[in-house]
Amino acid sequence: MMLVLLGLIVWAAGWVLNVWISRLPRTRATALAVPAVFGVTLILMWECLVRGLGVPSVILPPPSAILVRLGSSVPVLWLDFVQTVLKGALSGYIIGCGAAFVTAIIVDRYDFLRRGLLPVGNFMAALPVIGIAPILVMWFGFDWQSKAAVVVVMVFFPMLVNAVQGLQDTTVMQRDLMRTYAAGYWTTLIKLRLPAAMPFLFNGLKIASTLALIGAIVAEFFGSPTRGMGFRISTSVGQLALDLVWAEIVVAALAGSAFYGGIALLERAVTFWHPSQRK
Amino acid sequence: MMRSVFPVLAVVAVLIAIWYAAAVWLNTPWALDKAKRAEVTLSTSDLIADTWAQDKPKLPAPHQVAIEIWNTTVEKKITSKRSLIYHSWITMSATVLGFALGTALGFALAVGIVYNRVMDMSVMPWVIASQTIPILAIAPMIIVVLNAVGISGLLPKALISMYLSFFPVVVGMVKGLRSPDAMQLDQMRTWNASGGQEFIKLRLPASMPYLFTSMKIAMAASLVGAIVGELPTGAVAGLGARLLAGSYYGQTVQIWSALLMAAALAAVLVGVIGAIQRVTLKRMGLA
Amino acid sequence: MSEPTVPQSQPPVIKASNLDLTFQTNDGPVHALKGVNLDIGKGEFVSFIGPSGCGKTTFLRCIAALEQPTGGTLTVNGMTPDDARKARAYGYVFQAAGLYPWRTIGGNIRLPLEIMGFSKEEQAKRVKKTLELVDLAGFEKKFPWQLSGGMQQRASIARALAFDAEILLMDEPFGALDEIVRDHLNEQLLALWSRTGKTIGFVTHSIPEAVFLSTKIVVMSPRPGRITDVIDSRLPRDRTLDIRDTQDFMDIAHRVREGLRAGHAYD
Amino acid sequence: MSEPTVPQSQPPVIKASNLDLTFQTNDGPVHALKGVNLDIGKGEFVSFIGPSGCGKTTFLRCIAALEQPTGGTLTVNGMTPDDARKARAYGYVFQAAGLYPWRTIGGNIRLPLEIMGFSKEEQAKRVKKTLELVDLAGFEKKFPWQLSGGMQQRASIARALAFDAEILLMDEPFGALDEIVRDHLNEQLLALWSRTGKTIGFVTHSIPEAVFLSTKIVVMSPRPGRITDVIDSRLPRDRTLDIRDTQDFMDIAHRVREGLRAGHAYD
Amino acid sequence: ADDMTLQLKWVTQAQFAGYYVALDKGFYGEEDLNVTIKPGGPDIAPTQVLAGGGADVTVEWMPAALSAREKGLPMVNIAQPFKSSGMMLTCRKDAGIASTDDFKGKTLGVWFFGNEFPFLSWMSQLGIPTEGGADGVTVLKQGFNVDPLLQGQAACVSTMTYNEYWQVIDAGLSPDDLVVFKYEDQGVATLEDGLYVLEDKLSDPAEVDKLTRFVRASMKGWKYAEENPDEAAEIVLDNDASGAQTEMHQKRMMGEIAKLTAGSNGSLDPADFQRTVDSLLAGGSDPVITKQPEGAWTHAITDAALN
Ligand SMILES: Nc1ncnc2c1ncn2[C@@H]1O[C@H](COP(=O)(O)OP(=O)(O)OP(=O)(O)O)[C@@H](O)[C@H]1O
Ligand SMILES: Nc1ncnc2c1ncn2[C@@H]1O[C@H](COP(=O)(O)OP(=O)(O)OP(=O)(O)O)[C@@H](O)[C@H]1O
Ligand SMILES: Cc1ncc(C[n+]2csc(CCO)c2C)c(N)n1
Ligand SMILES: [Mg+2]
Ligand SMILES: [Mg+2]
Repeated sequence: MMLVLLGLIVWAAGWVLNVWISRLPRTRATALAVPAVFGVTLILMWECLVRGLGVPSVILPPPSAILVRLGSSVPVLWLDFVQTVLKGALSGYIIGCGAAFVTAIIVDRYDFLRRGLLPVGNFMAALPVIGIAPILVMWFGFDWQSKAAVVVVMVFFPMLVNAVQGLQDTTVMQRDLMRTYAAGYWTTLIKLRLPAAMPFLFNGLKIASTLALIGAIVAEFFGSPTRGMGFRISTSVGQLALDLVWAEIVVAALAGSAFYGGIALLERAVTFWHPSQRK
Repeated sequence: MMRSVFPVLAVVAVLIAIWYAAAVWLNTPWALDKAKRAEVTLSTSDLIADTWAQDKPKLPAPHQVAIEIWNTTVEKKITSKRSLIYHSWITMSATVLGFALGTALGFALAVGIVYNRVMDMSVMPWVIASQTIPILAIAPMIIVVLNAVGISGLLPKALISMYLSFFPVVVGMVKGLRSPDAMQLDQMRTWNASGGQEFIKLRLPASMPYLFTSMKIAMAASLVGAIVGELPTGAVAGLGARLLAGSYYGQTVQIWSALLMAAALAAVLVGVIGAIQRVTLKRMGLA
Repeated sequence: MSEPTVPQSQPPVIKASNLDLTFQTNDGPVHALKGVNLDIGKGEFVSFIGPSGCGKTTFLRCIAALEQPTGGTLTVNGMTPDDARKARAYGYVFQAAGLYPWRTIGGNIRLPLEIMGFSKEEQAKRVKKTLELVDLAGFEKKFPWQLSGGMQQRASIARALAFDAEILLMDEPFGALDEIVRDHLNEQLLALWSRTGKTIGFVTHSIPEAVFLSTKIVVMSPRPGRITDVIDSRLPRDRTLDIRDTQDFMDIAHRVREGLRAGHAYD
Repeated sequence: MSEPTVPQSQPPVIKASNLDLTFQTNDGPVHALKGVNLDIGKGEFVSFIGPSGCGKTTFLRCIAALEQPTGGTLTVNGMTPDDARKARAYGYVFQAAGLYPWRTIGGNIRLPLEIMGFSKEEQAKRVKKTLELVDLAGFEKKFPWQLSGGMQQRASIARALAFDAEILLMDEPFGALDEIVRDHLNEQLLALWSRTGKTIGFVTHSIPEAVFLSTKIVVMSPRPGRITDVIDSRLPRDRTLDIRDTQDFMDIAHRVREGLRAGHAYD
Repeated sequence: ADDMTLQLKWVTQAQFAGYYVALDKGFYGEEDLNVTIKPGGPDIAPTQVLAGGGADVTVEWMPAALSAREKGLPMVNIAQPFKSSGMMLTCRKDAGIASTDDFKGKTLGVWFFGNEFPFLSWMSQLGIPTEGGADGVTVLKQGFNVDPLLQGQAACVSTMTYNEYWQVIDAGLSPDDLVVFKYEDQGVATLEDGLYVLEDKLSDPAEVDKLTRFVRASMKGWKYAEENPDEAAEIVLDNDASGAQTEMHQKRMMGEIAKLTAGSNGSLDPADFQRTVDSLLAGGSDPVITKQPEGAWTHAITDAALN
């Protein structure tokens, strides 16, 4: 009971600390400190509540146990990371986004395709992964190729829709300007439409980055070699090794956030000119 | 109307043609394998006919799926456990409940982020991180934990739907509630409007286009959540259960019909939001 | 023409003494207003003119308590601008029409009335009246995008008039209009002003417009924004467009132009 | 002042006969131009003035082959506008600056040069030269959003000048600028024009601007857009701002104003 | 009536016919019990559900239960309706498999999620490493079905005598094309489908009484199902909410299940228990359990129920 109380106190303290920090002038440090304090508060509260309420560790382990496991299982976690993130998610992400981008350029060129393909595309995007994953595992085998295929399917449509929208995000005036220079299709594409599409492309890339990781992990539930984050998670649940399960989830969340953050940084560098990136 | 329908039909026709061709391609090895073991040789037309009529094909032909869907929708009483409509209904109820909860949560968080500086600075990175956690991995744990505190039935599934659907709503609504420009906010100040008035009369209506767009995404996500949630609840009933059972018994035709049904359900639900969007925005003069 | 003084009998409605405003930005402070002194009497029509970025908008915003001065004092009706704002002393017309696209023209004009808690009948009455005032009767049910730019601008003026604020602040309200429409609206604004006796602060880039409308023209110089000249107009209060061909008009216009040119550095 | 005729010796650069343009929109056709006849000679400075929506922009766009007339004929240098466009005969300045935000000022001016295949050194030379021409030397490395509106507008003019097109089409290029900057740019534009002998088509809402700049002023009336008056200016080609105080200037301005008022419906 | 929840190990099928029969025929009702049966599935760990309090009793395989017990979850076997194991490894002859000696260098499909223990201890007894390579076997995490065998992605897959094996046959392979290795025949059989509860329940007389009545009714159900297999299969079909099961398959499954439950009156044979434990302890370098479990089973319930 004491621990439960302590958890609530930690929560309140974290909040008060954050209120104080947020009143300080906005700098890089405060912008990072506030979410960090928030996260630490959440974790401390989790620790206190799990211990205080006596939740069995086969249901929900305390963060400290997860941390210990994280430290002791580095080789396994690394093996899984390579299998799932580097081989499955990343290759699928690159292929899927690349294919979507090329498709977008073709679709954008032919209005007929745009009107025909996009509604159908929206329909296909609604096909649930859990249904597609077993099929793709059946088609592409057990190893990372099928995971990459699932990722390709998952990221393709969000990326396509964003890319098509982005390629059209030029004003009449910008296009007319190109016409007065008698610029051809490719010149217009390279000098005007691609740069103008960047904010949308990055939007698509960001959405796709979280989808890619989830897709690769989920696909492993439907057949895999004896490594990979999805494999480890499902196997460990069966073995009640919940600390390992959570260690994998932490790795997934870290990898996903890093992936997302990396793309956000790249976005900042490439679309520095966009109003949303200026301050 | 024709302008938009014809391209869609053309694309669908091409897709179906590709589908048939792919069915031949993918199902040929098994047909040949079978023929070899039966020690017969197949003519090309026999081979093609076989690839479009296998019991458990790698890829069922479109008409096989169509017939299965017909048999499990029109031909069955909708209360029957073998009716896809019955299963769609079960999935839909979890989807809609989860969607409602997710929209409410996303909305509340967005309001918090827009009006509270601490939340603005702290919540968003964690919301993004939450979405990088593979839901299928924690869904069973969520179900068990909720079970342990005595919650079962529709709600656990709906909570998983909520987990997936609140994200697009937060992102969209934060954008939407912040979409009034400085001038519009200043106007409110010159009229000495209260915080509540500013919200009701300015921020909320200004966010409507964003709200509907994110609700459409949220609805699709919610459906995925409901299907995921059906697996660790014993896959008792619903489209997820059909997918799983199909998978378990290698019934590809059943998998594909459940898949298409799920996509159709998503299309209908998203369409409903689209209709509400059109009516609302029209009445607001925004369409 | 000597520096004007407000008659002793009537205390100024707006009084700025030694007003300073510095914005803190990430590439250093921007000194937007420096040592601004100005008295505006009741019922005056004051135009602000000056090169882009000299602080005209900033000064208007200070009056309306949308900006907090960093030095000096500013009183409105003897109180702080913020108290005046809470007492709903201002009608503010922004540079762009800024109508809410989801409300009809009538709904837009009704908006401040709703916020200020007028009764339903009173709201309807006022909406009708102000719509007539700006020649928009019959357009109540239309949405903003169904109207031309000029009509939208008039609707936004109607919105600022509807609740009968004592002080009307207008930031380049006619900037986007063509000359003919602009002339027409200028005449209407003058008519309204002489009928209601409101105090008006008016920002413009157009010298003829400033001269045509004002009883007092404030010329400002760029950063740090200072007042370089205050011209009291001898033109009669009742004016028609023809007045622009008089020598008096041209003299004032010339003085304004000279004042402007002096302070001008090409951007 | 009689209807002007271009001297026989020199064929017109731009020749419109009986030009018609109807837009098909979903609430019926919009008749934007109707029976427009106009000859523009080489080296002329032609201003277009008229109420909002009368078709000024549309006419300029027809010349630049950005719009396809639905009737009549239009030739530029004896060819179709589209051939002239492909021969890169036009520099077009749009109403808004429309600089590409991902390119620096220098990069924006370099854009047409890149497209037209100028050599690297030539590009650098021309960028430098045109930047000086519009008083923006030193801003080459800045991005558009780091400049004021007036500076952006000047950069966009520089961009249209960089590749030395024979015909310059400008659609309200100074609409967003304050009077002083505007005067300054007007003078510079005149200087450029007399130095280069370019043919210029210029849309404006400002009567003094039109009169000050042009050798020919085209007054248009609203829909269906027609030319109601073509005024050949007797003012000397070399002008300073003082010319605005002359009687000739005022007479022309008056004639333009009357022409405008005639066609105007207040919207 | 007393409420009770039973968590199954897998989806509704004839494997659990006894419980559905007891429910449907009112055997639970006769014992004054109100039983809820929760089907399982690929994502449900019955051990975890038990730990979370989502069920009173669960159907589980003994290796998983003993492993959980070592992890600190005190599961106790209270009854063992299944006498023998239905696990086997089904291989294609054309993949070059004739005996266990041919496994080396091949790819084998295995179920995980707590079902991998019997396989792992078998391999370690054969001395075959499971990390791939020429001397070992490559292990696939097998999905829900027998596709890898049909598609030629694996030389062997795990099957149950009563279920997956028939899916292979239904897909068109004949028994002549196949070689099967039953775990029973290999001497590595472990006990399947026992009834497990948490230890603390057994110290409460009221709970013990409830469990006694439950086991009695369940065993009655099992015996009824053995004697009336077709009717039992029908009952299972009636209880399958997914509507995906077929009558033919369930009837055949019931026939096979009856072979496995025959010979058990519900009470655990300590010799079977010891054989399972030995097999798990023998797991080479990485045994499933590391020490002889204590108190992992009790006869208290079956003794009371069956006498
Ligand atoms: N919120 C702000 N933060 C920082 N600087 C500001 C802010 N608002 C205005 N400024 C700066 O203060 C100065 C005065 O701006 P202000 O808008 O008052 O000019 P203005 O006279 O209205 O110009 P314009 O005619 O272009 O509207 C400008 O240099 C501007 O860049
Ligand atoms: N693409 C288009 N489709 C339909 N109607 C158009 C289109 N472009 C212009 N119009 C219509 O044609 C008419 C003339 O337009 P135009 O832009 O040429 O006017 P303008 O004289 O340039 O007006 P402004 O001074 O406001 O710029 C207007 O009524 C306008 O609504
Ligand atoms: C992911 C997955 N895990 C385990 C099994 C196997 N399994 C668990 S219970 C049971 C009994 C009867 O079918 C079987 C075979 C599977 N098929 N899929
Ligand atoms: Mg301003
Ligand atoms: Mg125009």
